[in-house]
Amino acid sequence: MSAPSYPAAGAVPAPRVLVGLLAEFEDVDGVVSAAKCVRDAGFQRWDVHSPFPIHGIDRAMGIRATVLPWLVLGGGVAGVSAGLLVAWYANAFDYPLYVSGKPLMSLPAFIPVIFELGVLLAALTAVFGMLGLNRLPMLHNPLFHSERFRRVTNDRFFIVIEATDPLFAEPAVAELLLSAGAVHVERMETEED
Amino acid sequence: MSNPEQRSNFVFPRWTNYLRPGVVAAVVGGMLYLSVLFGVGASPKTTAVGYAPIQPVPYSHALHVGQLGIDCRYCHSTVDKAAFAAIPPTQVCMNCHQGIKPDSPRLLAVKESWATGKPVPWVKVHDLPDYAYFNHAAHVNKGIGCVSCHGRVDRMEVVRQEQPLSMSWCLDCHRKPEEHLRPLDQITNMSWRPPGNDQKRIGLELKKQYGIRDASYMTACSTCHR
Amino acid sequence: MATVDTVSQQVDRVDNTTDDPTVRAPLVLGGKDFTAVTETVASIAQRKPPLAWYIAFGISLALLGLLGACLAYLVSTGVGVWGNNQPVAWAFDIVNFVFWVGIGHAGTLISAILFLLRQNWRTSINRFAEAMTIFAVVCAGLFPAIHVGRPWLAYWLFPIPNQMGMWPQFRSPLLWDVFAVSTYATVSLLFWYVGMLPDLATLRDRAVGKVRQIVYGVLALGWNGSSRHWHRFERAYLLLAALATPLVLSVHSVVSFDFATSQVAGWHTTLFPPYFVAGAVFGGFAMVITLAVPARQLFGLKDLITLRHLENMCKVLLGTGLIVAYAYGTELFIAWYSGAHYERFAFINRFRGPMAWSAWLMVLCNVVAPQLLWFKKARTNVWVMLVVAMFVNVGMWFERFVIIVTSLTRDYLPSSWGGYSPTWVDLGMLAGSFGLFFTLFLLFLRFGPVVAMAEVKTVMPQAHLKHPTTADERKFDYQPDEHHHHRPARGGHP
Amino acid sequence: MDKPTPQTGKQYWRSLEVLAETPQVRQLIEQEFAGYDPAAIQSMSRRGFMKVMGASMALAGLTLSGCRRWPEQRLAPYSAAPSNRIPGVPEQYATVMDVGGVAMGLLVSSHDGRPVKVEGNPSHPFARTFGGRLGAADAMAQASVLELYDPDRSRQVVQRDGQQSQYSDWEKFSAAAAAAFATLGKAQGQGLAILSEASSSPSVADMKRRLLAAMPQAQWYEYEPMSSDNRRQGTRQAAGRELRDILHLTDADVVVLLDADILASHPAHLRYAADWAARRRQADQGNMNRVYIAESRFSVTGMAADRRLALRPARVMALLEALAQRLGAVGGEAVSLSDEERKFVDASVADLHAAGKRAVVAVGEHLSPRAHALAYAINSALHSGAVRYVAEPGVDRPSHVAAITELTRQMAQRQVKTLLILGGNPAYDGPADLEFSKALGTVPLSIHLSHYDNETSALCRWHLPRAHYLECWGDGRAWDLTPSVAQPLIQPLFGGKSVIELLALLMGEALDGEQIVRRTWQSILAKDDFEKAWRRVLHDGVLREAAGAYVQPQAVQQSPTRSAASSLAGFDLRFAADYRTYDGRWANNGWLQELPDPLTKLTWDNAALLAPADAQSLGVSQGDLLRISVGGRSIDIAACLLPGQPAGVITLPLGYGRWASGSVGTKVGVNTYPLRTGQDMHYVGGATVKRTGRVYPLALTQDHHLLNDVGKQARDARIGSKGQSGLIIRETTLDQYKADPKFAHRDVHGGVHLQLFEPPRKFNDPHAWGMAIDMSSCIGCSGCVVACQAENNVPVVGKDQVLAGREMHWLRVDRYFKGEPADPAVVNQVMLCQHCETAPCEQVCPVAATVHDTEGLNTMVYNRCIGTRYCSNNCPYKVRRFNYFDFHAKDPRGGAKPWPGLPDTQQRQAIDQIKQMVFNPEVTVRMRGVMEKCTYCVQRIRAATSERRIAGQKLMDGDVVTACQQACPTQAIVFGDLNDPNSAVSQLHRNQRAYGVLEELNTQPRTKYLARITNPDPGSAPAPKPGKDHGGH
Repeated sequence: MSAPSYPAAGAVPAPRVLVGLLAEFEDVDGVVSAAKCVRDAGFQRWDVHSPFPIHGIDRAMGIRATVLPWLVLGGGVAGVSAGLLVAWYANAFDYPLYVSGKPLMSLPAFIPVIFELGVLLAALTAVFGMLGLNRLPMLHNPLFHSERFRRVTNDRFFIVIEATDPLFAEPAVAELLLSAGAVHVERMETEED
Repeated sequence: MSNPEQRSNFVFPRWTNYLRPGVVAAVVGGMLYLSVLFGVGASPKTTAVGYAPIQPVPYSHALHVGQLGIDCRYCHSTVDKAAFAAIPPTQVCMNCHQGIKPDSPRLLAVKESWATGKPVPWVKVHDLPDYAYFNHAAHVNKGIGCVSCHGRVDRMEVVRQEQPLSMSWCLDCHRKPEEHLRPLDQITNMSWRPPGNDQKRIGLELKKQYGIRDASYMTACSTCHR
Repeated sequence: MATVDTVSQQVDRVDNTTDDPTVRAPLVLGGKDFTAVTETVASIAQRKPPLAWYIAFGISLALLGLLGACLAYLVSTGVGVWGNNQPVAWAFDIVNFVFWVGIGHAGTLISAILFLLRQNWRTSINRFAEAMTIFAVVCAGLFPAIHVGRPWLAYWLFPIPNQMGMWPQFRSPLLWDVFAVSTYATVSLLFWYVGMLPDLATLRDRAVGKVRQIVYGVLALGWNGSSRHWHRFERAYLLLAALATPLVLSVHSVVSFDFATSQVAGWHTTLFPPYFVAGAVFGGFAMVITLAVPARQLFGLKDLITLRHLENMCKVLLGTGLIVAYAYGTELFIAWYSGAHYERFAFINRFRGPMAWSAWLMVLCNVVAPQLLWFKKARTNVWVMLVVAMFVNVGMWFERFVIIVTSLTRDYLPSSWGGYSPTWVDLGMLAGSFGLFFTLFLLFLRFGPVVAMAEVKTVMPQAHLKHPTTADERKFDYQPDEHHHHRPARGGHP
Repeated sequence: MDKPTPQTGKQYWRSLEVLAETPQVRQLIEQEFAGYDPAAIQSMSRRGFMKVMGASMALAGLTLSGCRRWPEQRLAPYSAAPSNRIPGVPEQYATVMDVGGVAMGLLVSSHDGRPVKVEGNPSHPFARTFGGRLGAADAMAQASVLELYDPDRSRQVVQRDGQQSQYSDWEKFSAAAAAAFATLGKAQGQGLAILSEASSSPSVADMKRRLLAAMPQAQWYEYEPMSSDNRRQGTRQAAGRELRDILHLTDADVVVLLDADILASHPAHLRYAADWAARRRQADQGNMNRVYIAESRFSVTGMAADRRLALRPARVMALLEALAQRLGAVGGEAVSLSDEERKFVDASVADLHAAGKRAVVAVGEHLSPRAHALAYAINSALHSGAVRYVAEPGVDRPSHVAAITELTRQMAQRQVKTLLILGGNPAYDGPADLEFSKALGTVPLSIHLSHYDNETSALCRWHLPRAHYLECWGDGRAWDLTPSVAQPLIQPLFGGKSVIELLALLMGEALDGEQIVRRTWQSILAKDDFEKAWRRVLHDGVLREAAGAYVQPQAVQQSPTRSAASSLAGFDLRFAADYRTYDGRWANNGWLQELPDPLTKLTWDNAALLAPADAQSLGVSQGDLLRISVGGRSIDIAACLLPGQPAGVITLPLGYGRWASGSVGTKVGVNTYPLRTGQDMHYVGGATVKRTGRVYPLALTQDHHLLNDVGKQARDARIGSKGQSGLIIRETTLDQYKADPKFAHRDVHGGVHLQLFEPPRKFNDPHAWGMAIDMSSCIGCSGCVVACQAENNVPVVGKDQVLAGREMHWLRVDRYFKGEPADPAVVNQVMLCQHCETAPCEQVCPVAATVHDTEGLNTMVYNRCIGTRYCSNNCPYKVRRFNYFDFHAKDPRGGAKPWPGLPDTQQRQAIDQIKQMVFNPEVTVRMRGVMEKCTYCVQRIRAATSERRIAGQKLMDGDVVTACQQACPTQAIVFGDLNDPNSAVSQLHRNQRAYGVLEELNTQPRTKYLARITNPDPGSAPAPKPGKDHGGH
């Protein structure tokens, strides 16, 4: 790639407010080492974007483990208790009917339903928990203004440092990214609001 | 391949992000709304209670029962003998009305029936499904008063359905008959109140006295369905 | 950057079906880089499909129409339009149900269990299999709903408060089915969709035309490849896999309870749960092969769904086939060993009674045919494996037919022994269910990401650090079937 | 011919208070029934009709309407209430039905004026069960109520002229008839002939006397295709006068029968079955009777006999001659007998001698006069106390065959100007050689009174609708001439007239049915206080003291035996009345058409019953269409293989193949009358049989003949070998029973039941309902099947559905052949819901539509059922029945049609309104898509218990009687409360013969079966069972 330079992104109809700087990298090694630099520089509000999960990026960025598993556990427990409760209430408490001379509370026979409900609620929690924590769906994102950023779902890797980061200072950050091996850096801007 | 340069670059406008709470609210609220709508709309409390069709004869229970104090069994004579509480034959009306207000226009349909022998086409108000077998005699002889199911007929100008007559409504009483039992001499008394309003105690006594069986017998399917 | 054409030209004939454990066989051929993978897969959804697709879709739609007609006739006239009778109160309806549920197992199994077992070769085929699962479960769900005499009251199967004060009867295996199958359908759908998110984003970013951009845009939920997102995404996916694994095992076990917990000789066998699960995987993989082989041909996916993938599936097919064969044997042994007259007769009648032909057909398809796959030549020949897979598909349908119908025709009192023969409606609905399945599947092929691009990329060498520097990186830079770290990865770098 | 479709006119009447038939009340109640909108009825609008039904509460239970607000219903109370009728409370009336000249005593229950259930009259000597409080009725009598509401019954007077036919009415007819009979009257009745079906009615006899008095030249003939004239002739030979024999089987230790189907086909079969069973039930006291039978077909009595010999008709006669000689009743040259014949004779003679007075010999009604003469001689020689005789009435008349022969001759010679046919259907069932139909066409004025516009009506100038016996006044005499009165339970639905009413009309007597009957009974009842006596007869339905007096004339010496060289060339054809359609008169009755034949289990058809050996030699298999020819006539009929059918004999059931029967019966089965000539009314020899190569589907409910070897082995293991126990059938001989009273509990498989839990309760609060079925006394007559169908609104499904295996009978009679096809034993096992305490069906229902109540009933809640059919799969007894279609709405002869509307409106709108009137309002009518099964007649349980509770009384044993128990002539079915240790059912459950079918599955059935005990003579008893049972382990 040619000498570092960061023109205001072209094709986008002139938005104004600076959101942050978007640096493009060509391969995994580049972006990971760059991420380490950014991490070590002490930035808070920044992120790495890639077509697939890069192994080791979590440590490189210093991402803490998610709380999701605990939510899922909660969902599972809720499901199991719901199953137990509904089966007991329906067949043993609210309208006890005599079936094949079996006890009104035939726990062994209720287990399949209990199990299934447990799995169901756990799975729902996993999915919607993940989306919620990721604040998805988010159809609008300033990143999408960038033409180059489209390759993030194909073959390119990006680091974004947001303007709201306390350490953010436009030229310095740009320098940092370029020196870290970015093949291209551009201003990420969006319209007034 | 298609390359980015030639493509119009579509980006969802910012406001789309603000739709999120709205969408969530719509989905959750929608489900709640539907369940409530169905729950209330389809319940017999809505569909059945209050059904008060216009009858061919403007017969006032309020007048005959409430004011004149005619006992239910004078007209519905088989209620304590048979499953079916008979609608009175025209004859019964004429027993009195040959003398009383014989020329009242409200009696036209009755007199016509008496003359021609055609029955008076009463409209059925309390109508159970065909597969539910209700026995008036079995209830009336075991301390269930008319008012428990038919409401204050003695105050009705036009008979209306007071109770949902749904299965769960039947079950409520079959599970806790003591809440409705009354002495046999008070069956047709519309305004009977348990002495000291202690229905529970009286109910339990009468339950024992009438030999009413336990809930599992009373709520067995074969009790009402055949 | 390679174009599709060049890719399809430069298909190299590297044989990646080696059995040498010391060699790390590549899972992606044709010297593909990330872009090439994206191109190959995504362009399927962008190009006009081949003529074959239109023909197949036409046939499927016709069959779907037939299904609709049969349904209307059935509901307005009564289930008597089927061949069911006394004593055979269940026949094609439940046979089809169990058959389709079985098919619906391979998908989640490949996605979940192989994922947990770090079987990276799954990445090329799991999307396929998951889609297959969803559509198979749709077909399966149809039959329990309409096999009842009064389908308009089928909602009584769910515990909904009502004016009757009545509840479902939780001891009934049929009710377990309702919960198991609906849970399974939901979880599989979520699993499928979540896995598709990044690929939908890829399609979004390559979409031409507003409509596609908006549709894919909405479906992708604004996915932007953030590593923080990836972190939670992977965790969620792992959890789903962990949940789906016991689920997939439970579902067919529960289906088998319909029979295992019953009174009917030939049904109430404690062996059923594992036997049914193995059978389901068996039939499921057969269906995956049946679908994958033509698809990779049609859409130029030979480099992603490689011969190694197919061979692996054949191995699974053979393995599960052997389990099924063992189960058949065990059934017979137990029946004899029980010494119970009715038990023995059920199985004697199965193989020597009036309907023995179906039992022997089952054995031919499910036990004999798969033995071909002992030979590597057969495992690496798409035509052979296709034929074997077809046999297994047929065989698995007949397995359910044998279990359900033959056992019912002759049970306890000889006075009520009977026979069974299907009506045109039975056959129409069986064919129609295939119409439903293939219509959905072809639509997916046409518009969806048929291969999990993001996941494929993760198993490409380029996805891994060349020089993990720190211990934690090495720890986290997990490379599945990588045997020697510092071997220079293949595949192009500019 | 063209059959006019009945025009719709005013046809529904509400039944009258029977004793208040004044025109005024009639009118009032007619209007009452018409409901608020007579127009709706006039136009037969369905809604209109439903409103009326709503009014009379008659159709409670019709359809399983959902939770919608169903259509507005109107209540139409009486204008003036008839005395002592409570709406919704059924009433019972005693009456009689006359079949072939013998009256059956009946008790009919009526719901709001609709007779819905026919039962036997307990106080009638020929309907009562022995020592029981119940009255039995056979399948035909019980099904007769369906005929009452048969929409195909003729509704108009029809006038025909050649091919022209037009609707007329009674006014036009009486005008025409008045003219004709006026001229006839002047001519002393010259040229008038009357052909009547056999009738036991005193009133008919009285009207006949009056008519012949007025027109002495008129000819009165009687014809029945099933006649007992041979007995009349035979007893005249044997005793100098015509006699009826009345068996007293309770007094008989040994009964030897020759082709005598006394338990099912004989006019007195109900009484005979009851008395026979009384002696079978004494097995536990070791005091059983022993029954020998030699027969030329396989009959119900044959199934019940202890020793049976299947012979050609000629050999039956030879056997009888031999028997008579050995008992010294007749001399003559010795008859040559085969080995088995001799063995049979030796054994029976030994037993007869031993039993002496307590023995009896009976021969079939159809056997030759000599056979009857010999029987009389033998019984006299034995001084049998088990047979008594009464004088045969109507001795002046010629035999039926002679009568119709003579009549046909006169018609052919144009001597008959006016022919009046009272009932019957001679154009269909007349002797084939007479060509009655041809002759009938030549009669200038022919009048046919008949329930249906049938084959004979089509050839007459006038067809007159006949009133059903439940619609009109009448009377009749039982087998022993006990007189009864028949009273109407409902106004004629279609304006029909009874025989006596028609005769009155023709003779210009202005009398209605009631007046005629009362006039007749003036001479029968005590003159003083006639009204009181009359009311008693109406109430009891019978006048017992007026039974025929017993006579015992001296036996006349019989001419010695002459050995008749009977040729064995070709096949013998044996004509027999069908067990369902009789002589064809019930052909349009769906209940009877679908009732499985007791022997073949064939429905909706008759077939050539063929011995398996003959079938093999002919190369014929089940369902092959045969061409059977004799005397230049031939028919094509399907072969049905029947084990136990005598070799060389083909039984041809009569009563099928009608061409003008109605929408149900027309073109069902094959007409076998064409092979039946006046000379050979019962059997004919020298028939040839050829295969046509075509195959005909036979709708059997039990497919035993189609078993492969695997199936046969398994079946034999389950039912056991001849005379021995199997897994599901337990039986043995009397001697072995005495030796091992606990035999029924040997080889019980899997006796150990490890329970995971204790049942939540004992299901005995406040009652514990249970049933016991005695396989020793069940004869397989299938009366219970029809009783159940009538009581529980069980639909008729049609041949196509029976072929598909979807018959709906809640109660079936499982008939198992044991041993060699040439000489099988038969066990009948009545199978119905066993009401298992741990019912397998319940746990698999996902919506709790079938659960237990506290009294042990396995309740089936139709309105909850969604129809998964899982319960049926899981029922080891396969007694559950599924409504694959809306069978009540489906035409039994056609396919099911899609119903565009809401499913639960189908029954209200698609079922013919007249058919709806037969529904029992106490039982829900099941719609499409729901499962159903035996409920132990829960409606009867509820009725009895609430009646007692309201009256504050305790429920007594016998208060609850299930429909099947009620109908069973042998009391093989007993129902009651197991809490009461003294109840009949408790005692039977304690009986050491009692066992539960498939109890090894731990279903804990509430229905127990009493192992079957047979009493064969030592010569024919099967060898004691070798130790362990095969099949199991």
